[in-house]
Amino acid sequence: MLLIRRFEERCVELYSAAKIRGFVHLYIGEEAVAVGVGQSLREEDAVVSTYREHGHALARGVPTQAVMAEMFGKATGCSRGRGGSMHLFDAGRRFYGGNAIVAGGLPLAAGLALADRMRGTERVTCCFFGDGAYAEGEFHETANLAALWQLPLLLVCENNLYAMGTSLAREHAQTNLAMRAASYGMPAWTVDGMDVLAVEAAARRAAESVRAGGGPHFLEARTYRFRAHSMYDPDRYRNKDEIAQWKTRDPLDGLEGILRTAGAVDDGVIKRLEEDVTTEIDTAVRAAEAAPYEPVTDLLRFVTSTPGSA
Amino acid sequence: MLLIRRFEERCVELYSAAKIRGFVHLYIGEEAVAVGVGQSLREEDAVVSTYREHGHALARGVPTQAVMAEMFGKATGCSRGRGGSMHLFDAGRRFYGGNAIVAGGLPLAAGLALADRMRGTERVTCCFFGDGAYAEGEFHETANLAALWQLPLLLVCENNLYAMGTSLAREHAQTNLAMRAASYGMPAWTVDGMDVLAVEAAARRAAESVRAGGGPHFLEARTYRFRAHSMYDPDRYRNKDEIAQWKTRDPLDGLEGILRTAGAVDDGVIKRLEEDVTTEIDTAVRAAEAAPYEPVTDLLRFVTSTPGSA
Amino acid sequence: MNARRPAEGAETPRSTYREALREGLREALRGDERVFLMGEDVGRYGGCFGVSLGLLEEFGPDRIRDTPLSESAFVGAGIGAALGGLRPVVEIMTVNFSLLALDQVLNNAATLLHMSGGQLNVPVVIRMTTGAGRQLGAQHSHSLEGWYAHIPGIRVLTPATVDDARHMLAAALDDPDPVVLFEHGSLYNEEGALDTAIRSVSLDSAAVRRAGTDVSVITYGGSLPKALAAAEELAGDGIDAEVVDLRSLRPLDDATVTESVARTHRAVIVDEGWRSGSISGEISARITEQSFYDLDAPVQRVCSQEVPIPYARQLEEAALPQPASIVAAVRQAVA
Amino acid sequence: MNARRPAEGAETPRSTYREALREGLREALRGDERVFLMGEDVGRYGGCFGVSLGLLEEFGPDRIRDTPLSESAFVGAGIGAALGGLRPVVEIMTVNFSLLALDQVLNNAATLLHMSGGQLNVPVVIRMTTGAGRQLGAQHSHSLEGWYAHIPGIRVLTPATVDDARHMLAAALDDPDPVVLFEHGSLYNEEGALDTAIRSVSLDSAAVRRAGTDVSVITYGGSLPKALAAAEELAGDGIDAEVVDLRSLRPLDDATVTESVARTHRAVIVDEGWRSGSISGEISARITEQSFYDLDAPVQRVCSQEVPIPYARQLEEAALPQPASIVAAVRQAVA
Ligand SMILES: Cc1ncc(C[n+]2csc(CCOP(=O)(O)OP(=O)(O)O)c2C)c(N)n1
Ligand SMILES: Cc1ncc(C[n+]2csc(CCOP(=O)(O)OP(=O)(O)O)c2C)c(N)n1
Ligand SMILES: [Mg+2]
Ligand SMILES: [Mg+2]
Repeated sequence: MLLIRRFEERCVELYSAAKIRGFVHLYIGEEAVAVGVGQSLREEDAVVSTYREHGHALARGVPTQAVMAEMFGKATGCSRGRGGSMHLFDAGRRFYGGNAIVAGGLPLAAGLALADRMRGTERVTCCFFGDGAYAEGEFHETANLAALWQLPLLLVCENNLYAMGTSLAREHAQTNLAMRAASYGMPAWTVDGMDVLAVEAAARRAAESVRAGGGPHFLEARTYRFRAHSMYDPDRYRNKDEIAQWKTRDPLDGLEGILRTAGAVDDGVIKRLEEDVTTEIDTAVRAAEAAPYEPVTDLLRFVTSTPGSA
Repeated sequence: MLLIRRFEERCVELYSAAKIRGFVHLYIGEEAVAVGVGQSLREEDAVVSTYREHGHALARGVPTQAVMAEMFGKATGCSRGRGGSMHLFDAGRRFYGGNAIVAGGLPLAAGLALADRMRGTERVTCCFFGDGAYAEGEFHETANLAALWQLPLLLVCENNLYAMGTSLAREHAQTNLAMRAASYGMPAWTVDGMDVLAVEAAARRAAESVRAGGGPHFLEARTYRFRAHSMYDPDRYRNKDEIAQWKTRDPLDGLEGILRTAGAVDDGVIKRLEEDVTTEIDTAVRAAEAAPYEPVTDLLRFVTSTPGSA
Repeated sequence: MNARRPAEGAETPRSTYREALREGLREALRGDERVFLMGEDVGRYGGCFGVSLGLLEEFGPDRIRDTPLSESAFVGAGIGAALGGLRPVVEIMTVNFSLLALDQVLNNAATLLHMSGGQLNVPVVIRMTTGAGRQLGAQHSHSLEGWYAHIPGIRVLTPATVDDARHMLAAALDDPDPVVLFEHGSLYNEEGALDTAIRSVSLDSAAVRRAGTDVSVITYGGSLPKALAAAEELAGDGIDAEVVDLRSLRPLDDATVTESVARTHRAVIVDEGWRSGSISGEISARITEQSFYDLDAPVQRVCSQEVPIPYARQLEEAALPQPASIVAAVRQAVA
Repeated sequence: MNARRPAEGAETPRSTYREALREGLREALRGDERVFLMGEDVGRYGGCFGVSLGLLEEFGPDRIRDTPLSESAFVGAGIGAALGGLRPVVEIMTVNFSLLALDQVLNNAATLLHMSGGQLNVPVVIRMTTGAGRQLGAQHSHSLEGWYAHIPGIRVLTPATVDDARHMLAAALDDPDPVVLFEHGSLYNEEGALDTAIRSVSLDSAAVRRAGTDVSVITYGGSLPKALAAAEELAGDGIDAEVVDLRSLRPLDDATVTESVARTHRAVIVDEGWRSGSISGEISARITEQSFYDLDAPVQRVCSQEVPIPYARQLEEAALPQPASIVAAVRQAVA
């Protein structure tokens, strides 16, 4: 969580310095969801994410250097500079991106789960999406398909109460998202998305049930983004008190508190952790700075596997 | 109901005689839904329908002659021969078709209801669609929008247990359609679609509640098509017993029985009704036969309102 | 068309286009257990147009998989299943409904390989019926192949003969990238000789279906029989038309077209799409770009009239390319 | 462009393209209570690109209507509301998401008038942002105007100047048929002189934005500034390029293009769409059809490279038309 938080804070600086461009959507405040869910998944499982996916990628183990280089648009980036912030990929870690069409990853995830189901493996596919995505028809179609075919799919809805500037109550006639998901005939429940241990426990329970053949499960993580929707967003639509209120529930502070109480960390440990993370990010930034750009002569590479075929 | 039944039976003959072409979807067996719902609507209300809409059109009062001429592709047809069986329209009667993209009419109907809502009228828009359409994302999006904005929309799901060859249990993970509709926060209930009086009572209750500002309502009519999906369908996927079973619940027989018991009709009345309907259809067929085709020189008419503008 | 074995000893049984497609599917399903077919009513119904009739019985409901009405989800699931190591053949009942899944095709299938810097292949094949001519009205008569042909990252195939119907699927499944296959609705009942000497077909080359010297008639899919009929009629008048079947709309085989035009000096394109913004415009532009100094006359296009296809027979006929309109355009080109 | 009042006494305040669009919206909302704006984040957020900022405060949430993420439903609802007597302006955030609503546009908006035999008008206006150039990656950089321009029954507009941004909406709302309006994302911050003498604009005609004699550079939307920049550079070399702004992609104003080519004898089309199957092909085909004997050289096209638009700056720049590539194409055309 600390790595994700500091990584994104660095991204803000780098964006101001015009090292990173395009749309960048910060996950700050929501880290407990990616980390808690990430803990519940195995190496052979798959993850499908959104455009707000730095946290999901890092929690999945995509190397910090590869992610940072991608933000820089460098050849060493995890998508060779072609994706940017919204399109991080790592086939080896079964991290299937990085999708900037809201709800567009849901059918993909169902397909990955279908492949596992048909091949008889015990893998789980986890798909992250937002409260806004839940309003798209693709959510409904995917939920029905997954439940109908009993696919090994873990649907994690990151309900941060807003889709850009539109609050939950103005997106959904009925805001109890888990209840509605249950109407598709799948187990569905809600968890406090600011509490990483709670998320991990809930996700583990869900993932293991999926793995055991229980069909798709739906998990709503109630969370909040501390920053604006994207770097362009002046955040006019949320009220300051609301933001301040949620910040008192910062998932990093929460975990630190628990760990301190348990005697698992103290000032020294925290300091070392911070230093390690800073070093990791510094290294990643330096590597990204130094890395080459993809040559323009390679522009048409990867359009098809066999050059010239389409 | 009798008119609809006999009209369609005649269509079968005319199709065999190649007077009617294209896709033709018969409503035989489902007549009680169109008629019962039709009774609950007022002149100023609007109806949006599907490709299986002869019954909806006739129940709405679209003249038999205009519908028959349309089936023939004649200039006197209710769509001037451009629509055919799947695209019947009558703007004067606020019958908005005739939509052959499954679920494609739902957003339109929400829009018509939105217009009424914004203009402060007391009109209701009624949208018919099938159990298959319910699986499309557009149903979900429309249900949410209508409930969110409290639109004066009556959603009538004609659940005839099949979407082409796919049975309800293979289309939907959870087959209780009304329960799921209720999860959008709108009143939803189920009615016996083979009983015209029950349909009328349920639809009237729903329509009046919509009219009174109660927001969208969902009505599931459980019904069955006695014929194949379309003229091309060999109906391999349904079992003969099932069809026979449902035919014992023919909505026409049901109503006739009730009326006979009540002494409202006897053999004589029935005979006269049959004769009247036969005469009406004969007249319509003769008129359609005699009617002119649209001249080919008018091919490009009605592409835009101002010729040449697109 | 290459990969054609010597014709000697070849049997040529008759087959309908529909049967040829079915045989192609059957062969693919038998040959590779990663292959499965998924779509609305492909199973119990036997396919909206009967293409997959009998396959459910042979391969079972797991591999001949009926889907709910939810084009976006099941096309997307096909893409995901391809990422997951399978070889899905996804049937969209008709091109008219494919718009509901177009986002998945453009933004996922066609894009993932590039966006991931070469990491993710999407070996999915998407089949659909296209075209008008059966009085199905405006919403069931689209010819939108040209839209798909605009998308980098996918192949777009338009089998027009029984041999292509029989063999294109195998080649499409061999391609590590997404392939979209358009079957024209008016071809299903067409019967032709199936060349049993053909074991596989190339996806890269157009085919000259009728050699000629006076004009190149360039077409594809459901318009091929019309173009051949027109050529026969023209032959009676001493006009010798060459008929080129593009076979693939993406990539386009410029070489075959250019060679043909270099010989005939005149070109007529026949395309059932609405004229403005259709693939016919692209082909015309390329001919001008590549063969400008070979051309003796402006390239002609015979396309659909720009109108939602009407139901009434006489209107529909007038809206679509017909042998007569092709003949007229050729006469103008050679005038 | 007609309907232009005499220029004498005209003030020319500066305005950004964004402000001009907003003023157009404000005027429409003030002038006709049937007009309302609906779309994702048009209200409280102020529009994804700030176009509708402040309108919620002036007109209230009923007429500046935020929608849930559900492109198909709210575009369809716009069509239905138009049928119901209102004059909806529907904003789809960007063209990239419009595929989710394309079925509604093609199969309902564009088709209802004809399919109903002339009974049902659909006076809806659909606005969306289009184009690349801001390093937004493959899924946020499409230029799909050409697809929309293929659809009979709708108008497709591409305002490229502040005057058009200011006035096209009113003309679009006057049209009884559906109009789709593309705003190029790179234009929002462009500033220009707003000609206050203009009260309305025609939607039917292209505009010559720079007169010239040596070559016709034909373009639209976000490529107009690039074409004008290229023309300036070419002028330094003594090549006098005429720059034609199409303004409308459907219908296309053939007359203006034909006249221009009749004078210059050479044409270069600049289009941000991927080359194959883009509207540039259509324009090229039409020029050949209508001006074949006027042409001294084959028509050239400068389009986007056929690749999902990459994030990295150098790759994105190389993928899109640039003044330099336009200059190069013109040099080839006049060589
Ligand atoms: C289909 C589609 N429509 C609109 C957008 C523009 N958009 C990007 S993010 C976003 C809000 C999504 O909200 P949510 O799903 O709650 O995710 P969050 O951003 O809150 O994490 C919108 C409207 C898009 N990318 N895709
Ligand atoms: C979007 C779309 N997909 C597929 C089809 C083909 N199709 C026509 S009717 C139909 C079945 C629809 O079933 P349902 O909604 O239950 O209506 P019913 O025919 O039973 O009245 C299908 C699959 C279509 N017209 N539109
Ligand atoms: Mg959200
Ligand atoms: Mg049904």
